[in-house]
Amino acid sequence: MELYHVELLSAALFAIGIYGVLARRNSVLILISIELMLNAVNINAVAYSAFLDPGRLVGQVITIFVITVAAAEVGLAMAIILRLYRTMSTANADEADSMKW
Amino acid sequence: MDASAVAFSFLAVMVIGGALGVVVTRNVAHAALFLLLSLASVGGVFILLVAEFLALVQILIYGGAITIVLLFALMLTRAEEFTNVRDNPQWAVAAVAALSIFGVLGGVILNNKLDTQELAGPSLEELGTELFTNWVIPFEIASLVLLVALIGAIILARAADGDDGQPSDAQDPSSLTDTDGTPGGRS
Amino acid sequence: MMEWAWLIPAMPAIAFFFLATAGRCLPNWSAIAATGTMAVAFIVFWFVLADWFSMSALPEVKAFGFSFDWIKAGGSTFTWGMVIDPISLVMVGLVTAAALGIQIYTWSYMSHEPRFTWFFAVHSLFAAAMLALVLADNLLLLYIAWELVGICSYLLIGFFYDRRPAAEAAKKAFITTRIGDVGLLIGILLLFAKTGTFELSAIFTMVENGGISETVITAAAVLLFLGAIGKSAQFPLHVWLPDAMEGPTPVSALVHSATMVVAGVYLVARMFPFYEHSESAALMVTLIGAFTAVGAAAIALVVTDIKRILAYSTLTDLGFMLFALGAGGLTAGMFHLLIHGFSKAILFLGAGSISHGSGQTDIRQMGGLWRKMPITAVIFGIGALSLGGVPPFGGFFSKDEVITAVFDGRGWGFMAIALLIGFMKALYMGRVFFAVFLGKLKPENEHAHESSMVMLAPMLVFALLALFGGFLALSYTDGYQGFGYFVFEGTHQHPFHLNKGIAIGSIALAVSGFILAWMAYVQGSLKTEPIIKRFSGVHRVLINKYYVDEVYQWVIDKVVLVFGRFIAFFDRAFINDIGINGTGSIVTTTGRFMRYVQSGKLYTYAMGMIVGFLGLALAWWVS
Amino acid sequence: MNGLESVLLFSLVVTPFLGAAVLAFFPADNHKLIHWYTRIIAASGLAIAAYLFITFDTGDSLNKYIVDFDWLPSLGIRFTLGLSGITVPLVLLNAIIFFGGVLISWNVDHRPKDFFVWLMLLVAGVYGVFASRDLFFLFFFYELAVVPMYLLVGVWGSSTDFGTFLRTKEYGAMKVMLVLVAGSVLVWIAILAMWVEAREITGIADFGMAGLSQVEFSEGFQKTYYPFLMIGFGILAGLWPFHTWSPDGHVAAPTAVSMLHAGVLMKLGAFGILAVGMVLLPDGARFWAPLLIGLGTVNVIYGAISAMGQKDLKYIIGYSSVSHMGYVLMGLGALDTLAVDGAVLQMFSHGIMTALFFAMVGVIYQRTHIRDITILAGLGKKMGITGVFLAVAGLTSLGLPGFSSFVAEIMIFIGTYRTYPVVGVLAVVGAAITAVYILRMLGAVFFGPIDENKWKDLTDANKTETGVAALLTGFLLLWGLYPFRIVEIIDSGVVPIMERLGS
Repeated sequence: MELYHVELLSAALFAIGIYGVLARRNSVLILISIELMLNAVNINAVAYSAFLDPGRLVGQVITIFVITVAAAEVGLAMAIILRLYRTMSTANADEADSMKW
Repeated sequence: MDASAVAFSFLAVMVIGGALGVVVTRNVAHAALFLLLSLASVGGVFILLVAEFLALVQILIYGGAITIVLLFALMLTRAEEFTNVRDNPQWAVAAVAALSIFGVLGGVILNNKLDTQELAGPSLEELGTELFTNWVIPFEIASLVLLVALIGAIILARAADGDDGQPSDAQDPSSLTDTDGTPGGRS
Repeated sequence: MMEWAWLIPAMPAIAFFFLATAGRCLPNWSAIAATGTMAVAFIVFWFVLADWFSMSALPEVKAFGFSFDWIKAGGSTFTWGMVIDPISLVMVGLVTAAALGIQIYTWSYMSHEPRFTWFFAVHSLFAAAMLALVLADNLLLLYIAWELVGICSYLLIGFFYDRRPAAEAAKKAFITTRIGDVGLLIGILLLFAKTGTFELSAIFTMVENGGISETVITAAAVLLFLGAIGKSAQFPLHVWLPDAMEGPTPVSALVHSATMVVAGVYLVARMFPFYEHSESAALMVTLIGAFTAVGAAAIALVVTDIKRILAYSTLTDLGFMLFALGAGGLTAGMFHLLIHGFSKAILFLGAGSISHGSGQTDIRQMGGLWRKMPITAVIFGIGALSLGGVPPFGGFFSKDEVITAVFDGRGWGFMAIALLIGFMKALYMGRVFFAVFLGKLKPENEHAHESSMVMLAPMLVFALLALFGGFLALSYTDGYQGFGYFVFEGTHQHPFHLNKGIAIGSIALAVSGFILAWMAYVQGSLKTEPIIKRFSGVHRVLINKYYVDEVYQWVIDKVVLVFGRFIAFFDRAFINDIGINGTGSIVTTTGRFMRYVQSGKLYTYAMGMIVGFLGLALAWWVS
Repeated sequence: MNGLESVLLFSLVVTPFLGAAVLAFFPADNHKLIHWYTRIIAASGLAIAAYLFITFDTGDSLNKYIVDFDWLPSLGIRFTLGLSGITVPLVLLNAIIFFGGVLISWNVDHRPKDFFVWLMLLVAGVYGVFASRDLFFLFFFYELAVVPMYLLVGVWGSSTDFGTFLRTKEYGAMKVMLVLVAGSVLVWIAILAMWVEAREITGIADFGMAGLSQVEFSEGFQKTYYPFLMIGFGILAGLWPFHTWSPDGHVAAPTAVSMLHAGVLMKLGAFGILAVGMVLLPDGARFWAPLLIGLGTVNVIYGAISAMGQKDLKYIIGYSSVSHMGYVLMGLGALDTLAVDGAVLQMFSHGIMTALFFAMVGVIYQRTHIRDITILAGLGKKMGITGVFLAVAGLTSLGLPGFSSFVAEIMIFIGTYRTYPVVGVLAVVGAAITAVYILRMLGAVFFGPIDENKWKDLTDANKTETGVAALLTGFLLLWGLYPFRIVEIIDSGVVPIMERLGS
């Protein structure tokens, strides 16, 4: 297991996340895809910390913060989706387009 | 091929497979479960990267909290279309774009192989000390962020005055028949 | 006293400002203020004249002036100053006398008019502008006064502004003269560009010693004459003068006798050195003068409105003066101007008196009026005989001077034209006088009455001047050796001389003109109807004033205004709607298409981000 | 800041600002208080401007009464105010028209507080442009003068249906705003270019006009960037073919705004060409002068002929403004001291004259609600005072001696004739065409018989309106009869510029 293996795994996970964000209509699924992308970043951070950082600490600390923020984000996002569903009776991101033009 | 390589290969397949499951399945609940699979495997990768604490946190927070929140929210909205979601029309372009991104990133990674040291990780004690000394202020701020997000989520999700938690009539009257009262909407 | 000469134009100007601002509050004072100031100006004129004669022992002192700086800019200084020389003295005398007399006449004539004050205010300004015009020592001040004269004529002709014809006539007068003024102003600018000064004396010095090229002299002379054509109503800018009858009669009297129309003649006289140095310009003046005189005299023979006859007679006489000036007869031209001024004042005031007393303006409705208005008849007769050129009235002397000058300057051919004009003058003057006052009194004119003494007194004074004015031409003392020694240009002192042949011929023609008129309109042995029938085509052309007005009207309606509307439309439809709005539309249309980028769909924005990132990566890779 | 005059100049620029700020806290429904307050502000401005004008010393230095503060030293931006012989009359003009405009707005009862706040900001901007000696602040004030126009026209304006086409106040406001901002973009490009170029040459970052005028810009640079200033400022001065915002703006604008718009705002453009373009880029000015004078001539003739084809009073006067601004541009383009003197005096004179025009047209429109001269007739019977003052403005417009326009025009004629004789001739012809449309308008509106039934209750101008008209007429007459002093002042400002231009 070399560093670039982990990096490639992270890149693949990130690309899949991007595909999810771009291709999905349902906002819950978009949110989940974003989680995938965040995890790709987390893998990278930890891997760099493990392979490169002499103190082996910063990457893990960063990851902890990312996870924290991700948790907050999911909570808020789900609340927004609930709200969106109630006012527009849809959870599809492309149908909530009343602010265009 | 040593044990860690085998384990990594297995975990990588699980991560990628779970992720692909997330983005191709038509059922939102299934997607959440695939996510759980993928994230748990990421936790396994963390163990291989000598980050046991993180692996634990990963499985607890992602596997436990976040996936549960997602599933709860799905249950609260109970839209029937959630079992059969359609992708948007640009999914093919999206696939190309995602592959391109992977290509770009992969190219960069393979062309810039870094000189690595021996794989190692901090002890849990070191991490704790570090977090509560050098990083204490960001740590506290992060907790504040969580608190604010929590309050915000509650305020957003609770029904406003006169709002019965139903989708409003003005937007789509037909949707009224699809959803019944959602007690979770009222706090 | 000469240093007080500025009072002459200043007094009526003060009257104008007083009446225009405070006149509303003191309506009863308006006539007194206007006439009083004019009287002061008139008195000052006499002192200045006396001063002039006391100075004339020094023949080289031609002019006395004073000036003050008006504008100083860009290294140039423009002054306002006055020149007092014989030409301006003659003009000042004529203008002050005529304006004073006409204002007194107006007391009675306009007494029922509610805008009495305004009339006197503008009348004063009119006189002031004319006085400033004739006293100006530089072309800039002359132009200023010239324009003021024009605007006063506009205000006075349009005095009855609520009558559409009066308003139209006023507009016509101003715009027509303004067209001539374009030429005048360009001429002045040309002279300034070439000489660097507006001062008349400096310009004349340069003309004399060859400081200006011949071409420039000719060009300037022609351009200045354009101004004179406009103001003095010469062909082709004569159309405004007959219409100017729409104004009140005292205005017509002032316009025709002493102000406005003579300004053009005065300008040519004042700029006389130019015409002396440019034969072609002088010839142009002669030809236009002669052409206008003959053409207008022919119209005067056929029109029937009394004021119109007088208007066309004015055109004739103005042409006659320019005829003389173009032939080199400065003295003759100025002398005719003076005598004509007095005579024409009588005729117009008389015509006003007639229409005031009888309510008629068409000579076919009149006849035998001398029984009802004997004093008017006598006075009007003096004016008619004077302008008709019968000795010993003033008009005879001046006409004879003109014909002699034409003969001296242009030879036999032009003299014959001058004699013809003299004959026609006698004919139409006889026609108007006999048709109005002699013959049978029509029943509808039974109520006609003589005018008041306030109106008759100034007429009487003018009548005396017209009657004896001719004797000004003769030499009496060393101090005054006749008009020709008084008004002359350069060294060409021009004593009055009677060319016996010409004099006999002109007397014969004048008398025969009156006799013909008498036969036609009193005795009846000469029938006019057959002549009209015989030459019906000519008559129609004359009655319609050679259709010049119609042609102008057509040009204005069909060319000028249509072009204006076209440009207005072009501006709106092309410059604005296509040029300006088009630019706006391009932007909004682009925006209308560009806004689809803003689809409102989250995934397109995300795609934009990714594509952007890929683009950056590509760019980085390529570079 | 030193000396009484500097303090006065500073307060002149600042007073309308503070006045607007204070007015914003007034009770909105106390109309009387708002009107009187604004009148006092305007009158104090007039008093200061008159004092500065009367005591102006035409002696040595070009810019007087300097007020100078550091603002952003690293970019070379200073808040610098000063007056020259050119700007003193224009500042006075602004004060007069502001005062007149406030008085003539006695009948504004739709949100008068907001109206006057914006009006004061506009006026503050104009004062600032005239007084600024620093390009950054000049541009700032320039924009400040333009922006309130949008609201003033859009909210308090009027829409007119001309049968074949429609001009709404929204259209007018949008057009005025967009066209003027487009012009200011060009100006800003040129200002930045000069700043950058000057820093390249001297190594000093400086927006100050005094400093920039010492910089020797290369000839190529000047020729490239002078057109930006000429067109950019020219748009505001109604330069053909960018003039249509002006008549359309007038048609939509309320009376006081029309007065300021034609009276002062259009002068900003001509002032900019002279005080910025010709001062800072003399080689460019010389090179492009034929174009400027050519477009100016087109303005004169084209504007006059367009005015002849119009039926709406405001359009007639709007196009006459285009025509008269053509004289100003022509005078500037002649690069002849006399002509430039005349151009500046024409700015002053035309400002007063159009203000009078629009004030009187406002009086007519307020009473009859008609501006079509083919419908109006014989109003002189009922509206004598209005008629007299409209005639005064008209006669000034056609260059009648005795009014200040004549003095200005004759100087322009002389100057252009001796540099470009053909242009001089066309200018004189333009003045004759002016006579045609002015007399046509006066004749159609005031002369002829009146329809007694239709206009039974027609009233003449009231005391306030008469007072405004008399004030403006007084200035027209004052400098028409005795122009010596104002020409002397203007000349003292123009001569140094012309010496620098080398003509």
